[in-house]
Amino acid sequence: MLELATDALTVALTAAGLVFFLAGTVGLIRFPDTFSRLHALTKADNLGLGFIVLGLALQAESWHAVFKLGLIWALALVAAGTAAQLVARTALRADEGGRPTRQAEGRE
Amino acid sequence: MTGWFLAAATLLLLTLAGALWRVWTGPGRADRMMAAQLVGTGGVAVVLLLAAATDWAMIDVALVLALLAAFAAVAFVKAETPEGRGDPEDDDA
Amino acid sequence: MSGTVFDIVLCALILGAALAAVSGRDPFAAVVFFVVYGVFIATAWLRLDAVNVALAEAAIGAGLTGVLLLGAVGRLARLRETAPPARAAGPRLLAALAAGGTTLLLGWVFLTLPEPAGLHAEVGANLAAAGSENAVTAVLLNFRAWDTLLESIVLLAALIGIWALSPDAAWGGRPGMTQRTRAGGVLAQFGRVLPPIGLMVGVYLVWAGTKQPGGAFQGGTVLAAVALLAMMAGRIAPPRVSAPGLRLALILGPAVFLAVGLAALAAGRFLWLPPEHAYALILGIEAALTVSIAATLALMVIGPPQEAP
Amino acid sequence: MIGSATLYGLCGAALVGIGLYGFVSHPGLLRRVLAFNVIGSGIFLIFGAAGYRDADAGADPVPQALIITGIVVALSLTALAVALIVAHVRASGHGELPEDAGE
Repeated sequence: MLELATDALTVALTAAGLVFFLAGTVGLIRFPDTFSRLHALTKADNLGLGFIVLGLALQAESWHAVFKLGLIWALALVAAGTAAQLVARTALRADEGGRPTRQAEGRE
Repeated sequence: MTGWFLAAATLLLLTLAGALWRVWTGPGRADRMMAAQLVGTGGVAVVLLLAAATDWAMIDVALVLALLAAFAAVAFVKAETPEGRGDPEDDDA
Repeated sequence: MSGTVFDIVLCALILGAALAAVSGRDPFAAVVFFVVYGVFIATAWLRLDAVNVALAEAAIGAGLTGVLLLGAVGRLARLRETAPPARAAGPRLLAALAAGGTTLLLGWVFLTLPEPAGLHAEVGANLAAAGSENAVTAVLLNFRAWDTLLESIVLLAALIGIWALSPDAAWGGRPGMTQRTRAGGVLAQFGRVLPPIGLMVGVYLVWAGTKQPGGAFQGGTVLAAVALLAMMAGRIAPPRVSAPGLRLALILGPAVFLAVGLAALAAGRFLWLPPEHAYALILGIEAALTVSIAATLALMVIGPPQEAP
Repeated sequence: MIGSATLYGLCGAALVGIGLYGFVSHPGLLRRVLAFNVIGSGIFLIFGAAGYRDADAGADPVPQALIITGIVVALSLTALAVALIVAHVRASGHGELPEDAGE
């Protein structure tokens, strides 16, 4: 009985994670400019990974695995935050400095 | 549960195909880089789901991917500064 | 069933990313596609039950390749290389036909390969005496130690080749360029937070590599990536190429490996590990190899010295 | 139903073809390095898949060990090639070889 309830919770949490990943991708495809895409993406995919981590932690076979799951989520959060901030700065500078990043660069 | 984990991993892969489309169309370098970042995070999630479906030892692969997830973005912002060695936040770079 | 669907989707993504990487017009996009391709390939190795390979591919594909190639694209753009003319349609078609033929031939060969028993049985029968419960580590450090020893020397040769490309005035200086970061900025903070965790993960992969997936190559690659991050964030400067400590770190792995092999020669056979000491010897060789692999890979990705010492 | 080994083996064969096409059809040197790496990973995939055709026995450890050394050697050769390309472009101003420049 308890196992059935945990399994159902795992399915619900991982499904929620999938929805956030889907939302992030839709934002990445549909939003009109670089900065709003950046904004949609980092929030969505980190929540998505968070829900999947939570769902899997219920199934983990040891505390060891739960610790690793938590570490993975923490690392992904730090990575996404850092990458978003730095890439946004770079896009901003490129716009001001006149180097084209908004147009496709067809150089080889 | 194995079936659900594999199905979820497959759906996740399909959403990553959308990110590949953004890498292809750009238009800016920042757009391409952020799409690659999404594939990185999505890849961590896919590996975690595979680990739950087949073998928990695979979790170490997700750990390595998460640890190195921002490295390409850091290399990118470095390469985009005027001499390739500055800091995008540095106003005199 | 759902496993097959997963495999088909993953193969499609791998092929799409590879095609975009080799045939798209924009060189920057090509490199980004290649980095993404590495993540997909690492996942494919998991489906082939090769977790050891997946670890190596993840560390190299997600960590080192991106730093190496994105840096190269930036450097080439600053050198203002001229655009090469695109190939005409005729030769491209010819190339596509030749490539398609090669694929068909390889596919046919793969499907008609005779079914051998593989080497599982031999490896399994000798695993108890090998000093490692992880069969892949046992093959690398014991059964096929020759390959691994020679490979660690190949890495050194490649690094010497890269250093040979440094301008005369820069010889003896620090590899790459002096990096700048804004104190207290996001990049500097990231370079402070991540290296301790990365150090832990790298050492864990080496330490655990005799019992579960991992080993000197995987751990060494993670350590190299972490060192590169610390350098890009301005936390540490790469040592001068003439520094004795650096030279020692580079040859430590091959030297220890060779010394163990020669000591075994005295007992009868080159590179033979006596079963009662095999575990300790493998751990010792792996520790030394990890130092050398991490140092060599990090320095290779930075490139030759550019500035006068 | 097709097994994983068959699928990834054929995927590896296709990767060799894709890499070969890119290597021949693109004069850009950096692009050729990417194509070379795609060929390499295709070969690794064929090799690894051939060692996993008996799924009950698991993956054969010997191909795995050889592939790991192969991946690391491929990276080191890529780094050497990148350093050579940068030196070539610095000296000549061209991102391709002289025989490919005028076509």
